[in-house]
Amino acid sequence: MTVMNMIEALNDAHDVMMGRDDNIVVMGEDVGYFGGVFRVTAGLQAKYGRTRVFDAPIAEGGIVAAGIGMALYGLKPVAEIQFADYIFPGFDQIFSEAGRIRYRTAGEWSVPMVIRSPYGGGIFGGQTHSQSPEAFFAHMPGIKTVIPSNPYDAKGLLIAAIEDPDPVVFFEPKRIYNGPFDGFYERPVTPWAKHPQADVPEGHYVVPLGKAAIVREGEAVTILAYGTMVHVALATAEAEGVDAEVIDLRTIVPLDIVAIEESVKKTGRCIVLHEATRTAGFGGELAALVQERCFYHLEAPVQRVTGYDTPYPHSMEWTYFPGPARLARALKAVLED
Amino acid sequence: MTVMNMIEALNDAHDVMMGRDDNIVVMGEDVGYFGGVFRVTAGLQAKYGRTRVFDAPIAEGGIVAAGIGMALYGLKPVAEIQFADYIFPGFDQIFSEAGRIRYRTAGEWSVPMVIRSPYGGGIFGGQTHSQSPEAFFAHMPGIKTVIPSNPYDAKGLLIAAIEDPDPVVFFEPKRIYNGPFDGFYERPVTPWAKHPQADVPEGHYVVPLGKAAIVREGEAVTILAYGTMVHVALATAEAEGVDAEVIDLRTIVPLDIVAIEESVKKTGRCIVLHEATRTAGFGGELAALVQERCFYHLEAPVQRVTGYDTPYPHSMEWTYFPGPARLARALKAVLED
Amino acid sequence: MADSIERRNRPALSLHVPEPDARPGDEVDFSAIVIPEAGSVGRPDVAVAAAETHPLCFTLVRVLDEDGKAIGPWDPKLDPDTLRRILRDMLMVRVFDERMFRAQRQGKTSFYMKALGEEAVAVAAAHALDRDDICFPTYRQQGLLIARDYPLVEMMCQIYSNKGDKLKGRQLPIMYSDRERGFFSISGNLATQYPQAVGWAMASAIKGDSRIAATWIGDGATAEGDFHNAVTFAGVYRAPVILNVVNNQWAISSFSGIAGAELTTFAARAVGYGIAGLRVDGNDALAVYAATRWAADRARSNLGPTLIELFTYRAEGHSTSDDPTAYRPQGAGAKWPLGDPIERLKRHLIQLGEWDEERHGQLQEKLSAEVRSAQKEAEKQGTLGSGHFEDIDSMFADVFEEVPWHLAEQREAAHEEAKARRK
Amino acid sequence: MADSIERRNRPALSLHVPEPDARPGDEVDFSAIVIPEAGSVGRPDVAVAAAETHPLCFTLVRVLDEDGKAIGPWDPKLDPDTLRRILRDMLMVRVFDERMFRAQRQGKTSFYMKALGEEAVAVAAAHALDRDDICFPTYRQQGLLIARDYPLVEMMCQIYSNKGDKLKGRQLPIMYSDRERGFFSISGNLATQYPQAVGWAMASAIKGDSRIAATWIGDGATAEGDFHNAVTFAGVYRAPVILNVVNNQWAISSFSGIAGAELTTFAARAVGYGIAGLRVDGNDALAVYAATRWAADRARSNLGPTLIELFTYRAEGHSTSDDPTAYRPQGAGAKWPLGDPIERLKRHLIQLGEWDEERHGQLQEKLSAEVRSAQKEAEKQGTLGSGHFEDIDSMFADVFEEVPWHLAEQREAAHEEAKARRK
Ligand SMILES: Cc1ncc(C[n+]2csc(CCOP(=O)(O)OP(=O)(O)O)c2C)c(N)n1
Ligand SMILES: Cc1ncc(C[n+]2csc(CCOP(=O)(O)OP(=O)(O)O)c2C)c(N)n1
Ligand SMILES: [Mg+2]
Ligand SMILES: [Mg+2]
Repeated sequence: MTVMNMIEALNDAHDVMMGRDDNIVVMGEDVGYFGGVFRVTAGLQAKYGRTRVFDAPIAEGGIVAAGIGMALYGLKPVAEIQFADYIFPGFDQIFSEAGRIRYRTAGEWSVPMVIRSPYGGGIFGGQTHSQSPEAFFAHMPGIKTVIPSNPYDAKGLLIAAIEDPDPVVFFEPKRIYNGPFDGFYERPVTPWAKHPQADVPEGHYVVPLGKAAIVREGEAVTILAYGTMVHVALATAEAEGVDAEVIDLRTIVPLDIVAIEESVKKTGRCIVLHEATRTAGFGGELAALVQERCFYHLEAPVQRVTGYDTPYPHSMEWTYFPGPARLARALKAVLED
Repeated sequence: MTVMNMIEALNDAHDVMMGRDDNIVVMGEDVGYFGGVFRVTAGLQAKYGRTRVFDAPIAEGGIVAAGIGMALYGLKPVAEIQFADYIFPGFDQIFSEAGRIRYRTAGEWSVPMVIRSPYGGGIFGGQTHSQSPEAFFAHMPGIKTVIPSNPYDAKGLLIAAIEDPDPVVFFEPKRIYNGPFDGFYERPVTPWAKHPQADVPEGHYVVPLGKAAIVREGEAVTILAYGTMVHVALATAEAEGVDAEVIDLRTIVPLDIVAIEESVKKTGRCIVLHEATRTAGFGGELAALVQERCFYHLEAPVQRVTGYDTPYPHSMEWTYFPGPARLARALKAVLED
Repeated sequence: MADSIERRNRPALSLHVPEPDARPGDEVDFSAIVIPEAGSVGRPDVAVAAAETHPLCFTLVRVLDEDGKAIGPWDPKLDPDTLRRILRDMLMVRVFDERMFRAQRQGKTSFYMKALGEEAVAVAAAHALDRDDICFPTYRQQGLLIARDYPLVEMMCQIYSNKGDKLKGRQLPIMYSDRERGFFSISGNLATQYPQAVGWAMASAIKGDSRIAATWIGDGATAEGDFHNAVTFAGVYRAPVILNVVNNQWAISSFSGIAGAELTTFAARAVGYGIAGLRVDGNDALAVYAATRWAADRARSNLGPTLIELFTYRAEGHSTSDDPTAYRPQGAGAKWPLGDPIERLKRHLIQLGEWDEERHGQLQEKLSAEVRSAQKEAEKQGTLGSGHFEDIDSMFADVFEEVPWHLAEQREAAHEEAKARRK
Repeated sequence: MADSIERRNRPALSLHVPEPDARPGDEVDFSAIVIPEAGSVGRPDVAVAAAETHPLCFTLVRVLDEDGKAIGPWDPKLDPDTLRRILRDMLMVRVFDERMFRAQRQGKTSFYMKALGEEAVAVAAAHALDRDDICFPTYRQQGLLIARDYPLVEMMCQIYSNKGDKLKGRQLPIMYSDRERGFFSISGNLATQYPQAVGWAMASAIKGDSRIAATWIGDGATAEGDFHNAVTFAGVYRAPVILNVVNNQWAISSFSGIAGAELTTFAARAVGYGIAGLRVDGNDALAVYAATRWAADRARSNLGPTLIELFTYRAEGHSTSDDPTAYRPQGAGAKWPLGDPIERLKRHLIQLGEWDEERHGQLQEKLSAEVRSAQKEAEKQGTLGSGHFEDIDSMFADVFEEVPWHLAEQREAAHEEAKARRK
């Protein structure tokens, strides 16, 4: 066990897997000599060489497409998109190609590839360094989407993603790279060091895709969250003294529907929490599933607590961010109902 | 009044508006001399000249971006994307640019532009001529999304879209270009001629964006649909002898929430019907909204009837397509519940 | 700031919209096309600096002259058996296309695309490549499969989306895939294969392999961002890939001017990316073979990518959904000055004394018979019109390697829906 | 098929990954850079065929020599006042950048980007364009705003996202927008502005206007598909647009080799699209002015687009978030052989007898004073650190022209959340 922040844990996952499998190559903007703008790939080029870890041209479409070609050859590319806000030039290659090649070739070819990208707000990054586009990817057949919330999961999930036979989009909440963030932005920042999930085993281990984690048990209401929002949910439940069960989904496709159903059938109330914009966000899917499958157990409508349907405004970050104040109001509503 | 099919009605909408406003320009692949692969722009180049109606290179990203530039200048570009399946190279320009320019410039600039695209299945077009990607666009702040279901609406909505000050994505269900299709594929195809909504007024009229139409009144259950699925809903209600209220949403953003709420509060039951893949589809948003706003009126969970979460398989079109059989089963379920 | 006054003396701007020389009703006129003499273009050593090839981006590499003689430095000097095999494969493509086109018209499938007049592009390239080099083609390189002996019945079953379709009815007709023959699955989305091929080639280089990749794209599709991504990555990493641009001068209804061919060539794109480039008579099988072989040797020697423009002409409609007389003069294809690739190679073989009209007639007969019997065979397994591929479990397979719960539930529902229907 | 045996005699392939000449710890070495004599490159008439400009894509248009003399056909022969104005604007950019960089370090804002060493690129271009030509810039062309007299206070309020910010705190610092001065809103998404500028220029041509568009992109961002879309559309429709590539040789940590500059130039891209191209000493204000004016005259005369590569060097970090010593040798900027654009123009003016050290010192003083007082003024309206722009209604405005019900509901909820917080 070593204490790691999320960046170190992700870096370690690369290192562990590259040491085990020569077919893993890492590419992306600034990931080579420099080690990535968030340092996730630091040291990998020096250790594994320039033909396994290299800078890519600033062309996200090209990065994804080249990765697909490498995967078709038999390599396991792990591509970094510098910010999730910049993944869209690669959208067509992910949606129309990576997600469909196994199907359209009846299994003759497949695309085992990981597309990593720092994601989410909370760092005053403005409109184009703050977005949470997971819903787009959740709507793509053939694509798995993963969003870790702590160093232990980050390493275990990234290893699982690298070992997965299908294309995986792996979003890393950049606000919690260096420490858990619970949305109480006026409080001093806390490092991972003090956090139990920062104890990261050395070497290889897996956190399976498609398994959620119940990070807080409770009877009064179920809060479904992922990424940074898991910490917001935990802190708000404490602050409000609500007996909430908090589920960290970890993977949104495939979803751990069993964990969700069991919890909501127990609590009878549910809140879906995400940072992404509301309309047609993944919260809609979750709310729809919960009412489809737990309708007769629900004592109140499923509430969505989300970002607003506007671009992410630079200076008004804390008014925009779905933090404890927003969640607290929803908790009150769903419990009073 | 003239009887028109949907192609003629859309062509007429272009003609009426181009005659009134010199600033309207039409561009897209094959839209010029040839008049479009579905003939929607037929005759326009001959009438309005080559600098107002012209072929574009096969670069959907370039088409959208050039359109944005034209709109910034003060023109009103109406761009055709040949198939909705091919809109993705333009995704970034729609999402990151068209949808945000008014906001990021605090209104200094705006992008009045229409992006039209034939959409949906039912024509044996295989994986890449059949998709319904509306949910992606519904998730984009600053973008309006319209899907007509008949010639009268098609003309009135396209005129409204062209007159709208903001970017509008306009999806045209290609299966109903030449006649309404109710999903009973073994029955002879019917032309628009016999359909009341094929009586299209000459000249200028508007069907406002954001207003749904109640196309069938009923007490037992509300069916929310748009595009081709409106006809499937109507035919299935008849075939099953269900007293269903069928709402044609027409615009999915902005949504006519009042019409939806009123209806569901009356019927107490709701089915959401779309052709698109299920997970994180727009049906999730609709189900979430309905249970949020009508929870205490609901007597059964909101059911989603959709395409499956697979690519659109060429030969198994009728097994894939969410037709009367699938809707009938959902009706039974929601009414028995 | 520059004085704004003088601007007023400028002419008003106007938009240039490219138009082809002839539209329906006009006389076809190819006189503007410059055709250098066969054999007149030099052949640089495969090891030259990329820049030294750039003059070849503005001419045409040609080997076969009007009388069917092979001349000049690009003559690949192929033995008669290889020449006959190339002729046979091109002819097979034509016979097969003709037959399948008719099958579509008979309602046996939904869609078909011919390669009429462009058969040399794929067939000659296939013979110049090594058998285990990989191809990332478009829908118009069926010649690669023919040349690599893909069974006609397999092709037809895919076209029919029938029970024998290896792709389980999932793909539009002609969107073949055959890993065994290094033929990557065709995508309906134009240009996507181009940067994928570069990625495959990069992987081959990363692993110290010696196989190279070849990819094809149409003139129209070069406008896609994926074209730029492909050539950028190929140039930066000097990937062992052959980037073919099949310039048949038409997209669907729009001509190559709309893709940027009015004032330059597609081969000239090579200059701006610092890679080798060649412009080739695409209807001259020997020129196509020689250029492909030059590029393959260069790539295999770790000297990087070559962009090859294959100058040809789409002699018929874009697809079964298209009627070219709506936007270009009737019979334009027949007047194409670079002629018919099959006729030209045939003339060459005859001129060598290695072929004659009689044998040609017999070959044609034989190939037609092969195609007819393959068709009978294929149709035993059904057609899209009657007896297409239908299997609910298969519809949900291969989205992921394993079927997750949500697809399993949907599969279950689909089965129940089918039961309900049968009642 | 070609015989596979011989393949085995080939060397194993290997991937080429471009590396810069020097990394931290190495000596900076610019000796490989070829610098033609000032005045040595010919100036074609603006009306020449695009192809005639292509030799100019492989050299450098330069006007100012080592002693500050202006020589050769590209000398724009500007009057001393204009020269002094250009000098003043470049100096203002530098002083302003220095000040704002410090403001970020003091926590007054979240982010800043300098143009150190590249000031001529934007400033000289602004003076060569007409006042009503439109600019689609990147974040490194603040010189356009300075040259077009955008108030410093406005710039600073945007940088501070404060109450005076015209953009209402919505944009990252330096993502300015000023329609009045023809400066289009900067996007965080690289390259998107490039094809938009072409669309704007196409519109100007469609309407018979005489205004042209100019756009800028960095060397790194040329790899984006949007670059290809822009140049394709510009070439096909011969749009009246100037396509500037600012080659400062670095993206963030990756050098221009990763963008494809190892074996060719960015100007050479013009060849493959059939448009005019020029390669220019970007640190020579007179060369930048002359090239921009040449391209502007050509575009305004309806002769189509010009691609201009401005060869320069990013003398400092990419942004306040970047430390270049992590990936390139310390002080590389100072050694750049094409020198400092401000020093070079200053030397020229002095050599003309139109300037001297004393006046230069006074100017510097005056500009610093202007910037300082503007900063005081701006900070009265707050900074991001204290007193940033905050207005709930504004947060929901301008998503659409009118606020639809769902945003109105969210606005209402935001107000209530704010109330709840205050308690
Ligand atoms: C991304 C995308 N855009 C548009 C289309 C529709 N489309 C199919 S083929 C075609 C023309 C392609 O022309 P070209 O690239 O010259 O190839 P050719 O058919 O001549 O071989 C078009 C526009 C598509 N399949 N994919
Ligand atoms: C689409 C996109 N991808 C990546 C980024 C992140 N990014 C911002 S600036 C930059 C480097 C740009 O380099 P260059 O184009 O040379 O411009 P310069 O900064 O040198 O002026 C990168 C990679 C981005 N902003 N947008
Ligand atoms: Mg073509
Ligand atoms: Mg740069």
